[in-house]
Amino acid sequence: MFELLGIPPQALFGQLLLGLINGSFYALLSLGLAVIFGLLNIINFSHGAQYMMGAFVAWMALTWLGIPYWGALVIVPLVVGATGVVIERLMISKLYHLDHLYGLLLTFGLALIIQGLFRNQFGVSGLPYSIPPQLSGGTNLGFMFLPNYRGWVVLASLVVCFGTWFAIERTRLGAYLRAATENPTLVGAFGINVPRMITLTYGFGVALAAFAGVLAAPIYSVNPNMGADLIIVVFAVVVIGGMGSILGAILTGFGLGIVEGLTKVFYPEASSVAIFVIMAIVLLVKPAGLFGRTA
Amino acid sequence: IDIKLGVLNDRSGIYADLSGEGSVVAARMAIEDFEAAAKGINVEVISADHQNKPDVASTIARQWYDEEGVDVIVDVPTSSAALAVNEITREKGKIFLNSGAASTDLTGAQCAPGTAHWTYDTYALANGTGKAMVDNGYKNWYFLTADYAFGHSLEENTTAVVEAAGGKVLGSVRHPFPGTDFSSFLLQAQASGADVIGLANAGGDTVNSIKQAAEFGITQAGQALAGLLIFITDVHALGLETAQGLVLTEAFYWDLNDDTRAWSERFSEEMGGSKPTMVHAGVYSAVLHYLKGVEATNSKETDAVMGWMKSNPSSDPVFGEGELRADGRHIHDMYLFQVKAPSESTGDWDYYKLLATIPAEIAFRPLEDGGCALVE
Amino acid sequence: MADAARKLEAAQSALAVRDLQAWYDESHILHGINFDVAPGEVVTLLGRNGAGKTTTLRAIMGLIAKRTGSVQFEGRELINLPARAIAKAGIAFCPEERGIFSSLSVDENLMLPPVIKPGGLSREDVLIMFPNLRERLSSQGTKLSGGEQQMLAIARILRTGAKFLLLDEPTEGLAPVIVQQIGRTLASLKQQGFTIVLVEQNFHFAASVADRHYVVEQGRVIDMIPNSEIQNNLGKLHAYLGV
Amino acid sequence: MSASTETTYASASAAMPIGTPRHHIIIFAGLLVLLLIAPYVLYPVFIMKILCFALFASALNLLLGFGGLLSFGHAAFFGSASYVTAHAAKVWGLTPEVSILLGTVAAAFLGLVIGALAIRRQGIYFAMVTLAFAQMIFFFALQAPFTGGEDGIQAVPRGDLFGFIPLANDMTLYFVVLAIVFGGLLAIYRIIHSPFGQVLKAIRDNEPRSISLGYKVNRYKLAVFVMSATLAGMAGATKALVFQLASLTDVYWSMSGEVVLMTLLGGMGTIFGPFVGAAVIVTMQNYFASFGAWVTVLQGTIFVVSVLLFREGIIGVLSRWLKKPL
Amino acid sequence: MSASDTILSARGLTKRFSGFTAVNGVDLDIERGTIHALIGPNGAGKTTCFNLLTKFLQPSAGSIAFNGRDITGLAPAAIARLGVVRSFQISAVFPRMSVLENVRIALQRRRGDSFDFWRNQKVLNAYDEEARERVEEVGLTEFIGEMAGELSYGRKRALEIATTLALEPEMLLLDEPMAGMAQEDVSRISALIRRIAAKRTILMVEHNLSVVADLSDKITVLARGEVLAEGPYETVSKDPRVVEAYIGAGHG
Ligand SMILES: Nc1ncnc2c1ncn2[C@@H]1O[C@H](COP(=O)(O)OP(=O)(O)OP(=O)(O)O)[C@@H](O)[C@H]1O
Ligand SMILES: Nc1ncnc2c1ncn2[C@@H]1O[C@H](COP(=O)(O)OP(=O)(O)OP(=O)(O)O)[C@@H](O)[C@H]1O
Ligand SMILES: [Mg+2]
Ligand SMILES: [Mg+2]
Repeated sequence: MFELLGIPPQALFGQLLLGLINGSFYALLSLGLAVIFGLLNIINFSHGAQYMMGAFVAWMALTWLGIPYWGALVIVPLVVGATGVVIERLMISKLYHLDHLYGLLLTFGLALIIQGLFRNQFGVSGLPYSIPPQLSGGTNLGFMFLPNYRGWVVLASLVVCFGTWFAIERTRLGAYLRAATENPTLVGAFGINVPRMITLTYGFGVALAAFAGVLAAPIYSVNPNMGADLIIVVFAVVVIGGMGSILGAILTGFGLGIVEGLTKVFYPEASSVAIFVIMAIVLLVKPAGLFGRTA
Repeated sequence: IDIKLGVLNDRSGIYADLSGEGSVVAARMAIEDFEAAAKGINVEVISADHQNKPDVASTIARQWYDEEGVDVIVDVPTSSAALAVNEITREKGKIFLNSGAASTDLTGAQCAPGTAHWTYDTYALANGTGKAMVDNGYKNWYFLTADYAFGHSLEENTTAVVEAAGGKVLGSVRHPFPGTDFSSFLLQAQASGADVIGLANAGGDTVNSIKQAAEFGITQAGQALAGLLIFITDVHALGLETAQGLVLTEAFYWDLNDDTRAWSERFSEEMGGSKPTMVHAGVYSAVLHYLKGVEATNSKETDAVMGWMKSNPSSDPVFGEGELRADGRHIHDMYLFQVKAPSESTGDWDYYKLLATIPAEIAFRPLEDGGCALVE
Repeated sequence: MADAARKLEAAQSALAVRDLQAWYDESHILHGINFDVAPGEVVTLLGRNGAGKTTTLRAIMGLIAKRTGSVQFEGRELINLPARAIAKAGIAFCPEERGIFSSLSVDENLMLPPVIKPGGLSREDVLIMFPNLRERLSSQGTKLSGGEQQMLAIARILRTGAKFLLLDEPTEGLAPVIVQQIGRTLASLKQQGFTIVLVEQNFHFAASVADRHYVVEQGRVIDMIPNSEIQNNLGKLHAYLGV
Repeated sequence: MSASTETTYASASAAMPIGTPRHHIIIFAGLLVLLLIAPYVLYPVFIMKILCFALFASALNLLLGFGGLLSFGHAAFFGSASYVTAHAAKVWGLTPEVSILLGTVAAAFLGLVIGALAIRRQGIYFAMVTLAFAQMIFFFALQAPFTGGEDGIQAVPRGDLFGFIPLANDMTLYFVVLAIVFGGLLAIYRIIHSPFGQVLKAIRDNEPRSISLGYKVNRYKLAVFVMSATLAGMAGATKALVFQLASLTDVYWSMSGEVVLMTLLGGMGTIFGPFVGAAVIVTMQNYFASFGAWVTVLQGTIFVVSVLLFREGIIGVLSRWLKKPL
Repeated sequence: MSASDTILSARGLTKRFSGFTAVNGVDLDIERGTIHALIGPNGAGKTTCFNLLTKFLQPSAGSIAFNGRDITGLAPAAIARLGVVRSFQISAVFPRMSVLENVRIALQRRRGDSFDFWRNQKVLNAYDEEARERVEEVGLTEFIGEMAGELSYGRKRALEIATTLALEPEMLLLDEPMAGMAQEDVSRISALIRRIAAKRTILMVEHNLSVVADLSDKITVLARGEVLAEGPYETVSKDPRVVEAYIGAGHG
């Protein structure tokens, strides 16, 4: 039996699969970020905080209202997405005619506020949220023990990613959105309600983050800081994929999950830097990102 | 005598629950119980958030000593922040009663005349958990280590203890700090075939490692998890379902005896129901002993008060009998606990069962091994 | 003009603009534009650079935030409506800077403006009119040459079914053959009942398609010359435009 | 959004006569007098902190406000310089001026390397590349043996300036820091108002056009990047001596965010804005240190409010009222 | 034709964009001191040619020589330094700089790359007078202190030409200099171009045929990326292929 750098192939498969699972979180999060950046030109720095909100709202729904996981999966994105709509209407909509920088700074500020409020309310040790009974336990795949829940995460993420990609790249609505990114005034002059469309898009992007948050709640501790550092990694994914490219964000999300998974085996010390190294290389070789369009 | 006491700790970050406002409450309780005011000692308590950053901690400490007239700084979790405060304290000739930090350097290479390290340190944790586990038959270890100095030293300390006790270390994997997903590392640990996976990390990293170990069925498959730095608040966050079976070392548990129960009851009332951690207990114990020193010497001079504190045994409801050594290390009994299964727990915060008591004399690093310049 | 007569005239017009004023931030650009367009008519706005022609079109279209006065379209007041409502009322706008979207392919650019009313040209009609575009349908919009972009900008609004067009310098940067072709297109659109307001620098072109010319200077309409009388007014025009 | 993107840089140009306007001289002089008196009234360490951050923010502003390049990784230069200085002073036992110089040079060198790669990209990509490199530096600092990991380099001796002026006294140190920072600010002022600065402005306005005029745009960008990195490094190096500490905070990305906040709040593209921004933020952090997580909330709120209502920043607004570039 | 007469020459210039050939084996010789017009239908490849000649695009094949020296491998800025300066089809000014500053930034080029960040910008005052003259030439004196971004379109074009001229280039490449200009400006700019052509060589793309007829010494007609015809206006404009592809029947 062959071995790759001292790792038996079974272990390697296991690690690849784990990478894919992590990749599905990256993909979901970077998808939301790419939707918002691609269509609103806003770098949504509060994405991590909104992901965290997703997990917390799921926890609240369960603890305070008794809404189980499956209900949360539907309700939480709607609720958090609605807060996104409010934020967009009240604040972000005032910034579209400005440099990208301001959107970034505003959402950076929002992230600080949201995280601070949750810390004050819930502390930082984290709260427990258990795996739904239907998905507890795991399956022995021969080369590894795959928790059923993780399998579900990959599946759910794939479905959502593909659906979003289709809506944006292959439908009329998507074309409106992309055009509105470039020149909202003109698109408005064609008779399209651009402000509403943009508001809903932001809400949708935020809902995606919240959805990822609900998916994450049973695996990671539900904690006000859970999204804080993640956001930079997810940004890197979006940049590598090519800013604004939906497909790029999805594929890169999964791909980098796998690459990161492999570095965790071969050179664990570097696994947190790997993504940035890749990003630097990609930007130098292919400035617009792997799937980006050149301006 | 007017004393200004500054509680400097994490009020917004990952250690906010185990120190934070609770430490202020504990300090106040000590002042009340001592009936300081009646004894002519007016104590003013102020507090600040050091955000676990050494630069913030050192700025605040400096300003407190220079500008605010603070006499004694208390708590300071996070080793880097504690070491920073330690330096400023040395420079300004004041007193620093540390409860929250883990670094043995505070009573080793960096020990300072005004510094007392009260509750625990990495040596005590490694010693407690490492030795006890090996004695219980868990001989082969594999470490999951946070890739930074703290993780490394925790791993080293434990390795030494494990090997001295006749165990063996099969390997270790270093994970980035901070991390979120540990499944990959856990699988590597599982593949090593070790009896026990030692978690040489802290805070959210530890919580997530344990959570995911349960998810991947690692504990069910027969490997044990040893948390090298775990607080009751972490167990609370994990829930018993996930945390059950975990072995850990602490200096204090609210349900140890009548004294601790009574004290914790009062603490809980002030803190909206949550039970005190060993860090809170340490703050109480340290402040109490300090106030006794002030009263006895009728002064707040560092040399006088520290001298008294070091030459008189401490005694309080939380740690029982103890002693402050020449190097600044406060020694007291430590306890090895195992987290209960949900079925064994009878109520909120009923989390631990006591496996062993580690006597004060052997719980901490021997005085002569630390390399502290204060020890002749 | 008496108020009553004005109202009457406004009622018969496709578009009646009265005392239209507009500002960019603090600077007052339009100082009271007045003009009418009858149904089925082609009128031009002529004037020097910076006279306010583009601003007038943008103000009609609701693209300038600060504007006052009255813009009546088919008897309906538009001055306070947002741009999208104005578009839905049936006015289509082709901007000076073309506004081709780089993140959309040529085809997507072409199909972008939603159909407001039935009766617009079909995609096929448009491609016959502008054969250059057919070859490059799958290119990125802004990869087209300058002139091709101009064609695309005109082509796409012909699809919407709007019968009232605002065209800002549609011949700029186009080869003479294409200019002539656009001239024929405008003529045929007119035949089909389109009403067109055209901003033009190319005076010859303007003269070849328009019924009437309004002269704009410093944010005001200062004269109106019917195309039929243009020969008699050449001197005056030259003075206005500095030819 | 592209068609109508505008950036609110307080416009310091149109009517501005060439040469140094008188009111600038007056403000600089006033500021100096104020700073000379300040340590007798306020806590000197606190003012030194403000000074270091003022220089840091001004360095960022040179790149952002005048070069049009948003670096989201400036902490890398600030932090590395403070590590190098701390190491030089503590381990090698060098004198403070040499240590600071070494730190500054290290930052300049790092700026050259990172800059050379980053300036090849524009806009948001530029910001992201700088952020990515800064993250790499952060992880390096976390793991490299000489940085002391999360403990940082502590107890850095302040030493004797030129070998014979002891700096242990806060007051003595204060005037040294003042000299460094003020010198840095003047240098920035001169850079902005030099022929070089004029070309920078052109590049920020319209890059292809600048190329077509024959300017080697990338060299200008690199030059201003290195200058900014150097000055940021100087700030970090000085800070290491003041607090006798170099730590991970100085290289963490939130530090990069904080310095952007200072610049924004004060008014980017203004000359005195970053100073004011730094003073406000540092003061705020100082006073609200005991409010726990509310500090974060407050800081976030300031971000949001200044982006929404106060885009030109404090000095930017002032500059508009007075109709004078400040 | 002696070699010294040809200031710029291109041989076999070709540019392919993924599968689409925009410029195909174009040979071009520009004589010193002439105004040479490049015309052709939309999408013929004129702008692309400009981009190739100034190296804003990398040719897929072919070579370019300036003053007998091969410049195919040079960078855009280097070509500008040699004295070949272009204008853009979409107007290119520095929007947040005043009209005067716009021109001065070009004059400042004479100092070489000014990395002198330690010097006071007063040294630039030396250029003010000349800058004023340039601004005067294009009739923008009235707007000299205004921000370039706030000028109307036609005035931006005029400013751009003034800026370009300030470089005193040996050779100018003008891409549709009259596009979007009102009649009065067209005449003024025409006169200006004629005046500057006395000392320089000009290659321009223009759709305004009367301007082309009026100004150019020689015309190259491009169509579908290839040279269709070349010669003086009289001959070219009578060429039936040119009439069909470009001028059209209706033009008198
Ligand atoms: N965005 C703007 N901000 C401020 N002023 C503007 C803006 N756009 C145009 N202007 C000014 O408004 C006036 C009218 O401009 P407008 O574009 O309407 O002229 P125009 O008649 O279309 O000229 P042209 O023939 O050059 O296109 C000009 O003086 C111009 O400088
Ligand atoms: N970057 C590019 N990628 C793909 N195709 C391009 C690119 N640039 C130009 N083209 C194509 O090359 C052809 C020639 O374009 P070019 O801009 O040179 O035309 P032009 O002669 O300047 O036309 P106009 O007179 O309309 O400005 C066009 O069909 C255009 O679509
Ligand atoms: Mg116009
Ligand atoms: Mg062209």
